[in-house]
Amino acid sequence: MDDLSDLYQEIILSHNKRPRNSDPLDPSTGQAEGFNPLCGDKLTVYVRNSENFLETVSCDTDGCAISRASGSIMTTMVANKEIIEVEKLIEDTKLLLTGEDEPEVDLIEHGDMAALIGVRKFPARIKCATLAWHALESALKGNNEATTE
Amino acid sequence: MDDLSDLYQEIILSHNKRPRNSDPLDPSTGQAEGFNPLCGDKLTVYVRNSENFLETVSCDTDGCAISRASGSIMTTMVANKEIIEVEKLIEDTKLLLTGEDEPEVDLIEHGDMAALIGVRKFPARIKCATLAWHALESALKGNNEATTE
Amino acid sequence: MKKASTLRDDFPILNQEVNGKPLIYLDNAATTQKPKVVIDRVSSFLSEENANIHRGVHHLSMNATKAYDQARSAVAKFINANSDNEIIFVRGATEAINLVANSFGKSLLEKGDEILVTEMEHHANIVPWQLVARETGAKVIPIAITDHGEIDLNDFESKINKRTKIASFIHVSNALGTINPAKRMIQILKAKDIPVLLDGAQAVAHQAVNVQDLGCDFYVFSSHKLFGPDGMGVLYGRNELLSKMSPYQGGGDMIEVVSFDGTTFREPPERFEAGTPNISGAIGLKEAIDYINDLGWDTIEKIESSLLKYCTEKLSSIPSLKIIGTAQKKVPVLSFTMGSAHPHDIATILDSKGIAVRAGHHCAQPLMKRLGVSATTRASLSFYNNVEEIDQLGEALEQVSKIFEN
Amino acid sequence: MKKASTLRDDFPILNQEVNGKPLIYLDNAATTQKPKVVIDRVSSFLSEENANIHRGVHHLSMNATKAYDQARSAVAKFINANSDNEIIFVRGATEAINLVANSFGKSLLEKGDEILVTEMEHHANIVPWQLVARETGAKVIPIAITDHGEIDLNDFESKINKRTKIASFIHVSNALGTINPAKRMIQILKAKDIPVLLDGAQAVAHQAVNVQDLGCDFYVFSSHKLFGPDGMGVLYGRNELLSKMSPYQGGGDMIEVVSFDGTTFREPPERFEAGTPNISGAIGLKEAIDYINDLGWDTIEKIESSLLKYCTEKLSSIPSLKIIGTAQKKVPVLSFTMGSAHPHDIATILDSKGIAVRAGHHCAQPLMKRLGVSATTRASLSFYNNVEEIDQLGEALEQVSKIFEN
Ligand SMILES: Cc1ncc(COP(=O)(O)O)c(C=O)c1O
Ligand SMILES: Cc1ncc(COP(=O)(O)O)c(C=O)c1O
Repeated sequence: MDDLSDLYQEIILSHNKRPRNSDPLDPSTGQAEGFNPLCGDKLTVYVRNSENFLETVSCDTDGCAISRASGSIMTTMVANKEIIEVEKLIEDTKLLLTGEDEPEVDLIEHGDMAALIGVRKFPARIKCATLAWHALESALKGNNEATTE
Repeated sequence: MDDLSDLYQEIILSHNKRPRNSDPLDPSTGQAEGFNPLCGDKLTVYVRNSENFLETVSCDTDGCAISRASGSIMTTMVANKEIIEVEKLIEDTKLLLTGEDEPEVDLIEHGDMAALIGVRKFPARIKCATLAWHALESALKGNNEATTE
Repeated sequence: MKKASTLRDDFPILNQEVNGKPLIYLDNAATTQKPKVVIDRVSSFLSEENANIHRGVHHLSMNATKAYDQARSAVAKFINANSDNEIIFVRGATEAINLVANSFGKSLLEKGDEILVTEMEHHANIVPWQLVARETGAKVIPIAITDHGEIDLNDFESKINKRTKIASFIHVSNALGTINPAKRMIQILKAKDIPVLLDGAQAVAHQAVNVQDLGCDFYVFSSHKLFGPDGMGVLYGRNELLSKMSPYQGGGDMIEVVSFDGTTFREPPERFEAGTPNISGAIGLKEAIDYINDLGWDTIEKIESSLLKYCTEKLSSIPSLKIIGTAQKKVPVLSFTMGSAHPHDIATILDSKGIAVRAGHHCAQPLMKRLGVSATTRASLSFYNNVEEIDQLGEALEQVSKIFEN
Repeated sequence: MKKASTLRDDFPILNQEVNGKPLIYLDNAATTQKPKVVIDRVSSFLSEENANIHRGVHHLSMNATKAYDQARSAVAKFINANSDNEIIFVRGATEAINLVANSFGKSLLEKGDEILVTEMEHHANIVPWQLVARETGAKVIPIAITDHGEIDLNDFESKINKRTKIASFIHVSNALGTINPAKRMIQILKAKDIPVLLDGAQAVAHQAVNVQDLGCDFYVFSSHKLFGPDGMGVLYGRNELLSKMSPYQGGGDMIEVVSFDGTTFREPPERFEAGTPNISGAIGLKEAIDYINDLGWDTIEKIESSLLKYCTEKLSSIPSLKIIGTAQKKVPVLSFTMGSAHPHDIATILDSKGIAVRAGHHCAQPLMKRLGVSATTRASLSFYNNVEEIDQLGEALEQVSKIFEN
């Protein structure tokens, strides 16, 4: 039961219920779809950015609580940042969720994503948590599709 | 070893070495090929018969000792007989080789085929022994192919 | 007759803990568990009798060939085929449908022809037909279903026309549990001389199947959903059709004479079994069939219908839960949604309590779309499940409700 | 390093009597026997871990998926593929060749194009190409072999021309034991950009295979000839080609989105694995590969080359016996004829002494024709055989000579 309450924390459930920044951006400079064929989770990430700066992001998710929460949290973390910072955040998050070693959680660095660390105990669900981040990466690179497999 | 010497008796080996009546008949009234796709045994049975009487038969076999001997013995047994008698001989032979019950061997009725009774102990080889007889049946019926499967 | 309460003991896998809780296996529509006799038979074949079949004169090969042939006979009897030669061993239901689509469908279908399926098909009975349709110019036409998850028989009749060249539909729905009125539908189709394939993947584990009584031309199922080994499946085809069909895969055992000038093929079933088959799989499947025959359909149906009733009531008592698929005639398969709780979250929560269910589209995306859901959670039962397990499921789902404040 | 003398104990089947004599299993080219670890792994999977893979959120399904993926990795490493995604699980070598013939060959080949094979192919590498040739109007062109049973390299080069669109040939001959100079041939073919499939069914159990070093585009083999379970096989394909190929069979797991308006497919390997695969087969194959890796190729090759030498000498000492297939480089497979003694009679006599050999055309009818024999007797050895067994074989063959007065 402990693992379970770790996973479905208040903060996750709240992001799931009311995802932040879930409307398509208009205007946007790019977008990418994320799709997990194993479970059917599907989302679209929209970005508005210049070469060096990410102004704003939204994420529209049709999927489980983990993927919705992860996408929602992501949008709150990466907006108004230098691209180079965003890229570091993406890497850090992947490491947080999928790195071999038990991560040290830095609440400042990881922000609300720290709440998702419980997913590490649920290997089947890790891809739900990383999906939005992969899509963000694709959107910034100008690809418009990302799948996590 | 006993089963084996039963199978490869003098009489079988002699028919194998020098099959009787192995040349194509000319003229003939019918012929049929016998083919065992499992082992590749192949033979052709030629018949010269009227509606009721089988005048002469030959059997040209490319196959193992059992199929060659069986075909050779067959040609010596069925020639110059009423068709009705031949049909009975075919049935009797099948029973001899494949019938559920251990057959009683009647040397008059079964002739040299009695020597082939040893094949009953070698289930993989029974089809070798019946192939020529199936082909004869086909040739008399006007079909030109028979396979034992 | 065996007591239901001891049946579990026949299935070694059920005796284990998952996440600290006793395993409750409710994913039988995905794959069934194997009784010990089946596992032991596969083992004893591999460790005492293993040999390649056909063409072998030696003892092991002869015996393996015999055992393989006996497996074919057992399957033929099990579904009441007219002859052993009507049974073709394949990898599974999926391969069986692909075989028919290719060896039967492709030569039959022309541009504009129609292949009739239903909206509730498994992808295995959609995609092979789409692939053949693409090659031939034919079209795949889905028959509508009702909101209860039953075939709309009016729509069915209205979709049959002169261009309908094949009908291929699911006998029992993997996603909804619906038992379709196959015999009645086949009568209507056969009156118009339309060949019919029935996808029995979900039917064979729950009820006696009689292909001659059903009147279908082809019937397919997988061993692994019938308490047998994986990698093994069955295509039944009426001899009249099989004997006219061209080969599917080429290779050893299916040929008569091979030469670079031309090759001739054997009669069915060999024509459709190229290469070394899954011999231990066939022999294990026979053991599974023997097990079912020993148990008896009466026993199985009695247990399962009471489990279905109990589980339906239990789930219906959870306020936020909606059962998807409420056909009159069902096998014990229960798909459901629960307000804002996503099926994957439900499945994760259940798993943490040792309960194995499936969440997702169940390889039936068009059906999900038709029903307006993106996924469901599915509990699929077998005769070795019991009411205590269903009670546990109910309790766990109550907790799901709580977590998601449904 | 394990002692050769104790290796037999790893294979439970070898410890039995046939016709009152200890079993001498010399039919390894038909199928190899399975070490106990493999049989036990299949058993433990089925009795403790069985679940369907993919899409399952629950514990058993996740673990089964992991084990299946690990099997894919083990195979990739075993043949040195560049990536796990280049490994596709199929039923066997036969299915693998059919898959390539259909998904690769069919879209490539046009009327008049040529498919290069050799005169020593197994039917599995002839018939699938004949079937595609019939559909496309292409031709199957056999490369000549020498009387020793080696590929005639002059003829090989002369048969390559502008119409040559695919070459598909046997790595090691099942009927003769010949190890073909695959790497050299592939270099010549690749210099002309001709894609190459290597049929490794008889190679993988005798020597290390390195697909990148060989340079082939496709490589195929069967698990049951590699000490693994039956009903399982491998297609290796270079990712560059696989990713462009269209699906083979349609069904679950190989799709991305299915709708009646159109369906999209996943990337390899999933694109080519429709439906529930032989999961326990894949896991058992991994165990077989682990067993071989533990044993080591050095050990295996050392044992086998001395067995081959010993057996060749023993057979050559029998006056009426003629070895068919006397290539320079061979695996321990010995085909032979004996005067007027027909192979089936020889096999029956050997079987009565507990010796299992194969007699017939070995699924290579064109080769038999080329060599002017209708059938041969074949003794095929593995590392678990020994010289005492070969002595017994020799004695039994002397008796054959006597019976048939050769
Ligand atoms: C050289 C060769 N290729 C292909 C095959 C076919 O293998 P399988 O029957 O396992 O598909 C065999 C097996 O006999 C073989 O020896
Ligand atoms: C109704 C139905 N048809 C076909 C299949 C495909 O079976 P397999 O994956 O064993 O080939 C399934 C399995 O999920 C099924 O439920």
